[in-house]
Amino acid sequence: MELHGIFEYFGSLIDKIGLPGFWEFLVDNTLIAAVLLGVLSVMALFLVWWERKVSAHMQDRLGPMRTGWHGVLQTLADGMKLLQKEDITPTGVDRGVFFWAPVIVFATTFLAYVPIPWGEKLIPADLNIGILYILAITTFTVIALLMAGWGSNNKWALLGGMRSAAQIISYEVPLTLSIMGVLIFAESLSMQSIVKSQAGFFDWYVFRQPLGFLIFLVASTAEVNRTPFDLPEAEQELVAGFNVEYSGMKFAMFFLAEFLNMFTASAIAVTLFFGGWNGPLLPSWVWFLGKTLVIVFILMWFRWTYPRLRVDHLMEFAWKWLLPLAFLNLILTGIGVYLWDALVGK
Amino acid sequence: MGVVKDFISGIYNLLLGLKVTGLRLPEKSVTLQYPDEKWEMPERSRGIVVLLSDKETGELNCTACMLCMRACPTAAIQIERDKNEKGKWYAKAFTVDNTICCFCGLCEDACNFDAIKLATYYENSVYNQSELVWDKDKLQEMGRDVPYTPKRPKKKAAAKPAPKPAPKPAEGSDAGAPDKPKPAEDAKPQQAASDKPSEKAEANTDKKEPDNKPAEPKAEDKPSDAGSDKDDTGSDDTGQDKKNEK
Amino acid sequence: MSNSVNIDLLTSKFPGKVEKLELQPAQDAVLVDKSIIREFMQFLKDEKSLDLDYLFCLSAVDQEEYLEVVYHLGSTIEHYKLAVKVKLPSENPSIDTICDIYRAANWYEREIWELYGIDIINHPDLRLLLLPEDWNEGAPMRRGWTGSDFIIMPEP
Amino acid sequence: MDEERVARQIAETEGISFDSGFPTEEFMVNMGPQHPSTHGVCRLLLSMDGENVKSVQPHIGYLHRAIEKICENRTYAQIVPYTDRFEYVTSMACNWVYCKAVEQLSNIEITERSEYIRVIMLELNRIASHLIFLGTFGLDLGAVTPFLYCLREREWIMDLYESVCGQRLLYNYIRIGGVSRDLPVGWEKKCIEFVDYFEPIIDDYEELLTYNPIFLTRTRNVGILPKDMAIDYACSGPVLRGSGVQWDLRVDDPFGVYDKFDFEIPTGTVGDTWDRYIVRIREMRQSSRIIRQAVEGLPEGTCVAKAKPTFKAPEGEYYQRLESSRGEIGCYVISKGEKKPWRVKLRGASYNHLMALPEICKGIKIADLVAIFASFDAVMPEVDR
Repeated sequence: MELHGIFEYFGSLIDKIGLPGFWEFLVDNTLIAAVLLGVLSVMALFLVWWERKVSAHMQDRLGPMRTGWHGVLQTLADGMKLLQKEDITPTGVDRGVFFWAPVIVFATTFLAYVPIPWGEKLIPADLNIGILYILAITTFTVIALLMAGWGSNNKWALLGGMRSAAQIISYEVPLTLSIMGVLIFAESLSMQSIVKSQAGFFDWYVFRQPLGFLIFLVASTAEVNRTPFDLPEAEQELVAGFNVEYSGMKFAMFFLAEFLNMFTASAIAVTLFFGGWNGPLLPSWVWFLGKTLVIVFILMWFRWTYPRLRVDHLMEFAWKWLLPLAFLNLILTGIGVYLWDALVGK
Repeated sequence: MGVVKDFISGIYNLLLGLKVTGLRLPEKSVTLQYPDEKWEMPERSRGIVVLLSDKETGELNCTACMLCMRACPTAAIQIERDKNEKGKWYAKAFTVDNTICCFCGLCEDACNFDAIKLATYYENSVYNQSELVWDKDKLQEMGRDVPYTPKRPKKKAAAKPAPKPAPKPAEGSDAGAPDKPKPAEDAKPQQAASDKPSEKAEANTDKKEPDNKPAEPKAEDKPSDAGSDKDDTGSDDTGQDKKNEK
Repeated sequence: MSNSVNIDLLTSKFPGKVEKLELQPAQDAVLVDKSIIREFMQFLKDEKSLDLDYLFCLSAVDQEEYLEVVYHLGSTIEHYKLAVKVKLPSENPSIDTICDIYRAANWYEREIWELYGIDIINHPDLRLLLLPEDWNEGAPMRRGWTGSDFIIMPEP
Repeated sequence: MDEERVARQIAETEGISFDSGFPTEEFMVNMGPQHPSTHGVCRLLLSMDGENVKSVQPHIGYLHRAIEKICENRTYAQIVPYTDRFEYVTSMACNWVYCKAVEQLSNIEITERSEYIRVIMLELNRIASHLIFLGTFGLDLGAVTPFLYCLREREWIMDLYESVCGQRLLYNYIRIGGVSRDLPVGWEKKCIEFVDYFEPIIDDYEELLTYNPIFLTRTRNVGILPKDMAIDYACSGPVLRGSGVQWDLRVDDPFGVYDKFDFEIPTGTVGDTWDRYIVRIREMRQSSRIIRQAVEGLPEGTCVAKAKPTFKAPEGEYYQRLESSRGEIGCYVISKGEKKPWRVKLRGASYNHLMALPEICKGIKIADLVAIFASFDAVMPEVDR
């Protein structure tokens, strides 16, 4: 069975069974969700292992070597360990908030993948407002982290939660504005049409939007709380930030969600700026994964090279540098497109 | 203008950082996979304390002179001594408490009968701390195959006149002290000299188990003994005329 | 660059209260009466010809019959040291604080207060520094004070 | 209006600072004893207003081992291993300062060769200690990678030590009247190899950190320690030199044979965190220069200590101070002519630096507090003793 046809295959399968339309819809999407969840979990495990190997080799270490080939099963083993751990809820925490925070984090991370095109026909749901939906849904992370910080009833955690709220909200703005430039060219919010509009190598928007791409890269690094913007869980300042009180599987959910967020950001970057799944010869999903992992590697490279910013410098950077640059980029793009249409014509 | 210049230099330095970490990526890592491959300890490395025994007779070299016990800064060594039928002192009980031993090597320096040595053995994990209190037999069988070079100077060399190595004003203050053997004097120069060949061997041959060291150093000892004789005869000489003073 | 403190200046400034000490090996040292320690330190700090601006050590010694507080002062311009000694009685000793003159003395004074039981008069915050908060076993650095977990060393 | 006045009164009675109509409250945070960036077990009691640190109160003593009391119950030779534990990142300096004090006390002449060996050992140890500083400093600012690089270079130094004195951290190498063992054959070559390898490597660290814009914003004009305050608190070593005081005991109170080598004393200008950092980086270069000269000029002869375990120092007292990697460490030995010293007072440099910490940590961000604490390079055992 061809991978890119997998979702259609589910559809036809349900058709053969001949259920009523509602059930068909339900079962179909449940299966798709299951597949997506499986893929994402594997991806998260792989990313954790990969980050550990990359950092280790950048630091002349070996990293995990014992479980499996070059410790490829290490993350799985860690996950098992975390699953077996007692699920501790410290006394004095706000139980409801404390419990729901990791769930929300993981759920939003998972939901963000609905309109991401993994391949030519390989997209869970090609919403016509795809990118807008992603931006909206990923912002929920703020609420979850704030819940974690507040619910933990711990001063370090509270500081971490506050930091993350301030950081993510203020970096939303340049992030969105940097995407606008692409949308002007693509004239659509649907991810698939954005990808289709950059079929050739030189149609990639990174060539028309270099500044936009840089802003997007920096802002999304801050969005997913990675060094140099990992203030919410700066373990040298706030012991572990918002997840200091979490243990066992709750902690694992935060952890995996962080890596999945990184993957989301890279996937969006690829879709918007690097032609998504477009590419010769190889199947489209291979191209998508390859490009995305390259971006992920760049993020890892940042993380293991740079020190951490201070919180006021972080805000300063967002509002005094990124935001004006994003506006500048947007205005220039608009003028350019207008002039192009006026002079050259469509 | 300054802002722009700062911006440019900032970008440049960020890229420099990326260069450093990026170039390290393909480099070979320096990690040692510990339980599989082990670091070979140098000859002098101070590990666990063992008791040396004579190569021929297999008996302990210890004469229960109590010097190591007195030299130990943490009182980790406890000795009970007794006279055997030939009227010679021997250690009835010899206990080393490795939980408080600080591996400083003062006992090895104090001993001048090649009786006690800090071997290169360093893996001491046990489930019960009491297993770390080693008695005489344990210490002896730990020290069975530990290589060592005799510290005792040859008697023939003692007559030879030799230059005094370092002025020791402390002697005057020690004149009143009873005739204790002077471990530091006999011990150290010979020790240092005896280390040299093995170090050389270690230098030019990389892969070598710490255990099969004895052969080579012994082999190469002969040339350097001449040089080292001078030292310990010197110290032994001082020992001589100190006796004469009395 | 003179390499010894002008001690005659000190003895002449505080006649009868400051006397020169002959230490073995030779070092610059003065014995100061405890009543004038504050004026003396102030003088050392202010006197430009001395430049003793660097109090790098403050320790107490329990010579069994009496206690001794030793201030080691240095200079970051000249290259000499001066040891200022103050004799205190063994029973309930006390001395004025100098940590408003030399701020470096602050923790040292807390230390000798808790380790030797020397009362520091009007020290800003006289709290236990090295010992645990619930310490009540007296001054541990006094001669002859032994704890429960002392190792008895064999006589050398 | 009326409600606000009432609220204000309530706030004042409850000690809540009340501004802009929005009540805020300071809160106390225990930073340490188990905190990733208070090296060792130092406990800082912070009173904070959001991210801003209002006041810092260091609580020390978690590592107090009563070394001074123990020393009163040990012979002179037995104390040397304890000085290792006094400050285990620069053990050589501690061995040296104690042995030097006893040698001065009972004027023991030590040979030229042992003086040279001591210098080589101390400078190697200075490099190792500064590498630890560099690594942890980067770590506390969030840059993990330099830490691993620094420890890799440090391993090399540790191997050099192990081949000489048998242990990697607690050397017990410098003894009263010399050193415990002579250098093994070929060690000088290895040492020069290390220096040749190390000098270019420092540039890598600088490329990673020194002029990195993030690093600069984190360290420039952060935690400024003015010159007079540094002197008044008797700060020493890189902290004092970072504040612009040209004060290095290797030159100003000479010990050993440092007068035979030519090296510079790097100093900072403002006394901020970046100055303290750059001073140490430059000191590493100077130390490798000294090692090079010392190894090349290493004289022949004997160097092994001859002091007996029953050694008695004549009656007297001496305060010896010496430039360790963290600054001035001192040893005040009082002898009454017995086999055991009457009193041994050990003075650590970080003690005074921590004393000065609350002064310069007013109204800063908590991230800055971490940076400042790391730039002092405090090592707890020499504070608590």
